[in-house]
Amino acid sequence: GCGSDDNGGSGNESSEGGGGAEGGEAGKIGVILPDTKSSVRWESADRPALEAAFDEAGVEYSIQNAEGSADTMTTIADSMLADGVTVLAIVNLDSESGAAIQEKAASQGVATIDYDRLTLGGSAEYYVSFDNNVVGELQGQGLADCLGDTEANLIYLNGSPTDNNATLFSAGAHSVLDEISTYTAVGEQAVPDWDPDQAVTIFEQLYTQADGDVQGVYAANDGLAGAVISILEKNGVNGEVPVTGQDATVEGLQNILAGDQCMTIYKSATEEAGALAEAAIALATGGEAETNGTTEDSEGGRDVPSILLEPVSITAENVGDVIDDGGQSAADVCTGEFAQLCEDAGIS
Amino acid sequence: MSTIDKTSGLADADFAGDARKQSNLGDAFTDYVGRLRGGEMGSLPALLGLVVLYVVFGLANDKFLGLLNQANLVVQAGSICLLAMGLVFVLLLGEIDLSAGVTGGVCATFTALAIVDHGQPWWVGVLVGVAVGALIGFVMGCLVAYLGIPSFVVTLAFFLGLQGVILKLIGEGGSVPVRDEVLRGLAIKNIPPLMGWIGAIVIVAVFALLSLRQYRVQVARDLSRPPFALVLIKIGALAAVVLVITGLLNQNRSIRPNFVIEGIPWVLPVIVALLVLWTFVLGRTAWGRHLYAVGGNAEAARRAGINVNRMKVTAFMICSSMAALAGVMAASYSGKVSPSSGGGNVLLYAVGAAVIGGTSLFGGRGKAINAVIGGVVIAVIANGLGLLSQASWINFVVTGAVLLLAASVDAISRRRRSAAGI
Amino acid sequence: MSTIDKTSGLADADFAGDARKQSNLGDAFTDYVGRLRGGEMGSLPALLGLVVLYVVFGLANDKFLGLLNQANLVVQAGSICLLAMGLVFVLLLGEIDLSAGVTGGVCATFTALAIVDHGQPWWVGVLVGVAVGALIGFVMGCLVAYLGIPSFVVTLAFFLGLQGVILKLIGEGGSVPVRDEVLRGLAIKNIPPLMGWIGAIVIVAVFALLSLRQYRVQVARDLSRPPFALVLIKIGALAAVVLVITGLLNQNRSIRPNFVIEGIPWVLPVIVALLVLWTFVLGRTAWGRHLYAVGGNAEAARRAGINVNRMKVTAFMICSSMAALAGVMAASYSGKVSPSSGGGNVLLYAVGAAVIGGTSLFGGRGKAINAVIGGVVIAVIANGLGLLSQASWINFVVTGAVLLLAASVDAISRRRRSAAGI
Amino acid sequence: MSEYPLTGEPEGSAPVTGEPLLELRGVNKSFGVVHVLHDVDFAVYPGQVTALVGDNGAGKSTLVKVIAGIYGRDDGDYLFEGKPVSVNGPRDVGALGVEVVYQDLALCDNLDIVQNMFLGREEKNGLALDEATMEARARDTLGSLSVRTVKSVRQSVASLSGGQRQTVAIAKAVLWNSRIVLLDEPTAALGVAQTRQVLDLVRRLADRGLGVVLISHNMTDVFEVADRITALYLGRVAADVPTREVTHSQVVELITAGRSGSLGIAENPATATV
Amino acid sequence: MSEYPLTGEPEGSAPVTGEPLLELRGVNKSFGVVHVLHDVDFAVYPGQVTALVGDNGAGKSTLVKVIAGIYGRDDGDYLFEGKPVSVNGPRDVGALGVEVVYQDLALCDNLDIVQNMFLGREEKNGLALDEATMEARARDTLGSLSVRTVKSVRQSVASLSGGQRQTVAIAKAVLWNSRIVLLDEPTAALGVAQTRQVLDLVRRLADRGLGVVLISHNMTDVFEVADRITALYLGRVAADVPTREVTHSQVVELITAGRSGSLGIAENPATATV
Ligand SMILES: Nc1ncnc2c1ncn2[C@@H]1O[C@H](COP(=O)(O)OP(=O)(O)OP(=O)(O)O)[C@@H](O)[C@H]1O
Ligand SMILES: Nc1ncnc2c1ncn2[C@@H]1O[C@H](COP(=O)(O)OP(=O)(O)OP(=O)(O)O)[C@@H](O)[C@H]1O
Ligand SMILES: [Mg+2]
Ligand SMILES: [Mg+2]
Repeated sequence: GCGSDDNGGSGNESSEGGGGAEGGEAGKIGVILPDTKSSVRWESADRPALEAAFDEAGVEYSIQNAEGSADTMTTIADSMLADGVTVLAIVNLDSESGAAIQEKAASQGVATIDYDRLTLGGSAEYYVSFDNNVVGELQGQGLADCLGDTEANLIYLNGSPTDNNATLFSAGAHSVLDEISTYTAVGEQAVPDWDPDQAVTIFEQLYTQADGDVQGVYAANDGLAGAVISILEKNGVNGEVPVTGQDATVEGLQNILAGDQCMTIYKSATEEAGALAEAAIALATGGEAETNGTTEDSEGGRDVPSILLEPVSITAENVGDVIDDGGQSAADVCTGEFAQLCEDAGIS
Repeated sequence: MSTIDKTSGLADADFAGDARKQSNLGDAFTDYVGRLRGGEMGSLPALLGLVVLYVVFGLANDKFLGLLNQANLVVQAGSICLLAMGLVFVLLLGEIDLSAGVTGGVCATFTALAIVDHGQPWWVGVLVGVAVGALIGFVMGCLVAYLGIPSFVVTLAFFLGLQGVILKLIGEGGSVPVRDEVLRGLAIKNIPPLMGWIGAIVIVAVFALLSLRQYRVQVARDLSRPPFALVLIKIGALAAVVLVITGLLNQNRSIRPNFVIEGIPWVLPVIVALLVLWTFVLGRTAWGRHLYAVGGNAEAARRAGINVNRMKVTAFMICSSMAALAGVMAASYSGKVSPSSGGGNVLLYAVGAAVIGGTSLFGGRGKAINAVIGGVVIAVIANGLGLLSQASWINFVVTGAVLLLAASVDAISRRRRSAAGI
Repeated sequence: MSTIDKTSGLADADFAGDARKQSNLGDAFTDYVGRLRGGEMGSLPALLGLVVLYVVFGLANDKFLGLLNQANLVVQAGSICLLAMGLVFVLLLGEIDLSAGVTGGVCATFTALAIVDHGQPWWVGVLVGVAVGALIGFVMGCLVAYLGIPSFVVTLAFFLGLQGVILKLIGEGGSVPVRDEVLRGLAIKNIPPLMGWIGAIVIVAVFALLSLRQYRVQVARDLSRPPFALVLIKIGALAAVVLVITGLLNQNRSIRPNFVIEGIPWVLPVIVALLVLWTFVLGRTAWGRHLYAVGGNAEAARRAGINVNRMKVTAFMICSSMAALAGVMAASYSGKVSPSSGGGNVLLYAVGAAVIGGTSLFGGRGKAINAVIGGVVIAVIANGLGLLSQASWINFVVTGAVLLLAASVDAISRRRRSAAGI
Repeated sequence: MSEYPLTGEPEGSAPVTGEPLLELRGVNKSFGVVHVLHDVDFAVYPGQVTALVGDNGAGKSTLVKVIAGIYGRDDGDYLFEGKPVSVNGPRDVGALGVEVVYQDLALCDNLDIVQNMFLGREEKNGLALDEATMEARARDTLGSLSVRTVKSVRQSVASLSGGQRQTVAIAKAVLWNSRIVLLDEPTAALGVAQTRQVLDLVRRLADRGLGVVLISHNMTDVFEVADRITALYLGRVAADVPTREVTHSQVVELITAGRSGSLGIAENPATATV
Repeated sequence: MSEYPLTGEPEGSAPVTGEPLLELRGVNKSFGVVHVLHDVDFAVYPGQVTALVGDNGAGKSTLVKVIAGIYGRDDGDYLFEGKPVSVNGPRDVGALGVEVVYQDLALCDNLDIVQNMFLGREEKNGLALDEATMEARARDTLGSLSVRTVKSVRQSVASLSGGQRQTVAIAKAVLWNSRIVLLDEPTAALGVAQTRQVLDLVRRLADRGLGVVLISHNMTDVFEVADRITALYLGRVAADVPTREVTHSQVVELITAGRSGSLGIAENPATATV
């Protein structure tokens, strides 16, 4: 009994299924996104892309955000199960809570999909994601490309100490940069909650401690990169010291255009959301999705059928690709002083 | 002069106006209404706020009032109710414990590690967790009581320090699973219906027995007492509430035909048991009396020979131990402990719960039941909003607005009290 | 009987013991020591805690005491000092503002959007931000004062609601850059050395002039006054501090030969100006006096004809306006406003700063300077630990421990006071 | 009940200069179920000391607080110079020129003596407070009240002895050019000499034309300074008579029993007469 | 200074049954720079009422609080039944059987009358409190103190009148089988009848063999019940004499000037005699 989601004029922000959904037979798809703060993408890219894909397919759906809290996610999962979803896709905040949700869903006969993050010890039918190990490697490679073969002192500004992805990104970057013998790590620190405000002080202190003798900075995402650039600017070396990033935010792209940031990682949400929608719709209608490999779940001791997508490294050369893909709009990126830079880079 | 007494309602003989002689139902009702109008509302306003929330969410979403969702709500409210109940003890002293949430996280980590890494049974794990909680409370209590550092600063320091401890124990980005049958079952399993019925009947019977015995004693010793009819009505009301809840929760509430969910969630008896325990301790023991005294006027309590420092230390120990239980319950619900367990806004919500329920931040006023009612208010907000699935910014705004709404029902109905100058 | 007076030190004639006649330096010193021993320590203990921190971090890391780091410290402490200064106003009333940090974030967002999206000059942006802050404070103050909802709940609701507002304004997960020359300059630019010298000299001169004039008036009207030598010593001390700091900060502290960093960071005069302003308002105006009165005994203040509700509303407005400035300063430092601005532990740190500095959470005791000293303590901890680059969990634990250390210096040195029964 | 014929008053009492300055008529006040004041009529005359007497819990302080605007009335009229005024708080009453010394003193413990005395009516010098003037005036006023053991007027009131606190509260009330002064047991904690000073002060204030209300349990003091006596009994006015028309023991009887001979509340309060 | 020859005492005073029950010798107490008590000697005898008199701010309440263990002594000895005892807080003093009515009452406003009266010494019934017994005992004790306007013993003390609060504090102190009772201005806020009851009670307590200390500014009361009078002047003991050896006016002089004829502090306090 799930045809009665007509809570009238609750505004167009509502993510309830589109008007034309005659999805009685297709079942309902539930998606739980992880948070709003670690990254722009969940609300500004994934949500609209998923909504578009689901609307297109004419299925009923519900998309919610756990606001960074595993408890909230569990609560949302409960209510979605209560609401009668037949396919549940989650971006877990950690494997254990994710596994618990999937366990409960499975016990009620609901199929689950791991979106973006693999739930170790979980029971998901499919795993749809970008390869997180590759992200860190691309960041490391990007920094190495910007630096070249010189002697360089590096500072690592990692993501939240409580976020396992941050650990993976950092490991990936180290795996590339530690191989290059001319590079020396002169400081490394994790930023609680990915908070860019705290990151400023943390980086300023690392920079002071290194006597300013720093040639490159690994920053785990664009928000942290912005914090780093703020301090580099204060010391008059912004643009001289390459900084990495991730997520291809407006801030990151602008910093790249301005020459302050060396690179960022673009994970096309459209692409990923499309893949998720495809898999979910397949499950909801009782079919099977097309996978391109498996991912090992070390804890659960099984290989999860996976749909893995390639992240893209973005530098000053290919900023336009993000905009062409719809990751950001040219209007957002090319405001004010950046209009000229966009033009120079051939972005319209 | 005796005529004056009767007409004025004021006493001339010693305490003639005392409630001792009240003996029929009408009088009791008039008296109750009089007290309400005088501002002694108890938890009534918070309950009113709750009713408002139920109506609003019930209208906004047809799933909200469903059996399944209400059963989920019980489990969702569990952890915050326990935490808020613990906080009542330090709030009663006019102190605060900012670290309670994180303490819960640390204790749950110890519990989980004892089970996972050391293969202990679940009850040893829980005991270890509670013991760690008591120890943390002891240290904080000593710093507050004997060194005289403001509790805000002490517990802020522990809030930060304990986050480090969890990180160290779990490792960056890691987490510890809680897969123990019993502990996980606390959040996801229910009491078998038959057992539920038996328990419910036992509770009602015990309550009836105790009420009647107390009334007998009061009659025998000629003390002030309620009319007998009121005693019966109270027993009847409790029986109705307990049995209806049991009946409802014992129905199958699953939405899938091939899967049965029925019975009272295990969380409920745990909360009720702790609520009864702490209500007894606060209201009926010398220790509880002393706690109120210290919160009301610490100097007067000291002069009355109460060991104020020891009261502080024990209150902090109870708070942290309850936080440990709350942490274990949260871990049981989410199936793991992670470095962020108990962090974030958990504590603010819990203190907010106690305050909404009617506990004063300045000490001396509050009850265990306040925390439970407030905790349910907070849980209902999260639950109801979850069903409406709005964009997250709307959730934030609505949560704030609804919190304010629930609190203002309380505030407005209490205004009379302050108008009375108390 | 007059002999008794001289020997006993107690007054026989009316207020003969009053300080009016004190007139030499030795007496003044004895008096000061006596007051210290009696427990009137002022900010001395917090300063002592600060000295301990400086010694510890100075020994642990050779960069800590360097000019560059100390100048950075000034900027890092700026935002929290402003926030804590604002909080002092509500804390003085015995209220709390949990939303202050987030209010800062919202206001900074308005400021940034006014500049970025609407092309306004920086000062219009700041005005908009402060106006938004004042409005938020006004609404919260009214809810607290006129509806009587506990400030903990009101500001918790705003803490949540305003997070939603930022999310909505910035777009979830996005950020708004602060690239305005002047605003960015606040955090990353310095006052040209010559201008710094001129400013420093003007400040010293004004202070000297005011002190001397006040002394002249006191002599003319035969009021109680300090010995003249003490006045001179105070002027000298201020001159020394101001000029030495100016001198040091006017040196080039850059670590790179081809890039010059010299001059006083712009943050410093902003903080000093606000500190002077609020110290004057709290200590020398009727409004400030009334604020202390309401915090000390709201009923007495009401009976004295003070409009208690208006005091509450204005205090919340000042707090939120200062939060707006703090938010703008934080944005100026990080170069942008993001949805997490002002969230997290920012508020707890700010309240902690005020409390460490000596402000009471129960109202009636506190000064603007307390907030600045406490804010510096918090900033020093983050700064010092940042240089030591330890693992995250160590940072958490050490932050907690150091906070406790700083607070216990204060607590222990204040024990005398409570032993004196005040 | 207990309607004292106002018109008949001047004949036998101390010279009443015309109208009462302040008058309450038929005031009732309850706290929840406790009905504290029953149809109370009360008047303050200029140039006279009215003593308000009554047993503990009779409702004297409650009446004073109703007059002061601290408690609202449940019903009844509030007249100032014969005209009804609307009183919504202590500020309104203060504006009428009424000063009150409360039994519970109501001082701010975190402020010093001078700050308490001038609270709400600070002397200013432009924007800034004029501390010098306030200090000097406070010192003078306190000196005139025989306070001799206070070390400094800058001492915090939290550190004062019971009697010193009471003196500060009294000094605070008489510092202003007011028209009515209400003193709720002002001499309760005072020493012999200080009590003397306050009684003299009370007389002096009345002689200056102010309306003074004095609450006291000390009959000797009452008979010494009061022109009229109003006795409260269980929240009702038992009598309102000129001092010289009653004796010491009559007043005590009124206080403890509510009636004395022809005075006081009759057996049936509904038909009570004076 | 002000050394009263203890051995010479019994001759001229009310029958002193042997040793003092409690004695303070050479006690000094300062608050910061304010030196409040100077070398104070003070004794409480069983079966006697000792009146402690002195001007406002003389140090009476401070002395009581030192005896009660609320303030520590700076120096001086504390003897109980002739033996030095170490007193580190009110609990120690309570254990000696000393009960105190403080001038500032010290009641918990959030508790009701019964709860306040039994605070710290609740009657128990196993683990739980025995409310019934406490209520009954509280009702009896209050009744005996002429409290007639309190509606219920379950009323919160915050809602009591000044005199009612004071009665509760007194009732709280006399509820126990104590050996010494210190009363700091117990009748200050009481009505006529209640004052009578308390004075009778004070006498009764002494007659039962307790040591009673009464602080009061009312000389009539003092002369009525006290066996000895100790006068404090600016923190010094000006005199410690049997009541019948001094007159009313002599005591007033001792209070206000510190000396009266041969009694009191000499011009040079270092050589002061009784
Ligand atoms: N806020 C309140 N709530 C309930 N009852 C109250 C309140 N305030 C006073 N009362 C009751 O009203 C009655 C009158 O109190 P009030 O203080 O006016 O007495 P009073 O005449 O001043 O006595 P006293 O001589 O002891 O000061 C008392 O019985 C008291 O218990
Ligand atoms: N905590 C304190 N700090 C500083 N001075 C104090 C403190 N307590 C009392 N004093 C001072 O000590 C002196 C004695 O106070 P105490 O209360 O003992 O007087 P008292 O004799 O009881 O007077 P009263 O008759 O007014 O009650 C007073 O001058 C008072 O100001
Ligand atoms: Mg009174
Ligand atoms: Mg005293």
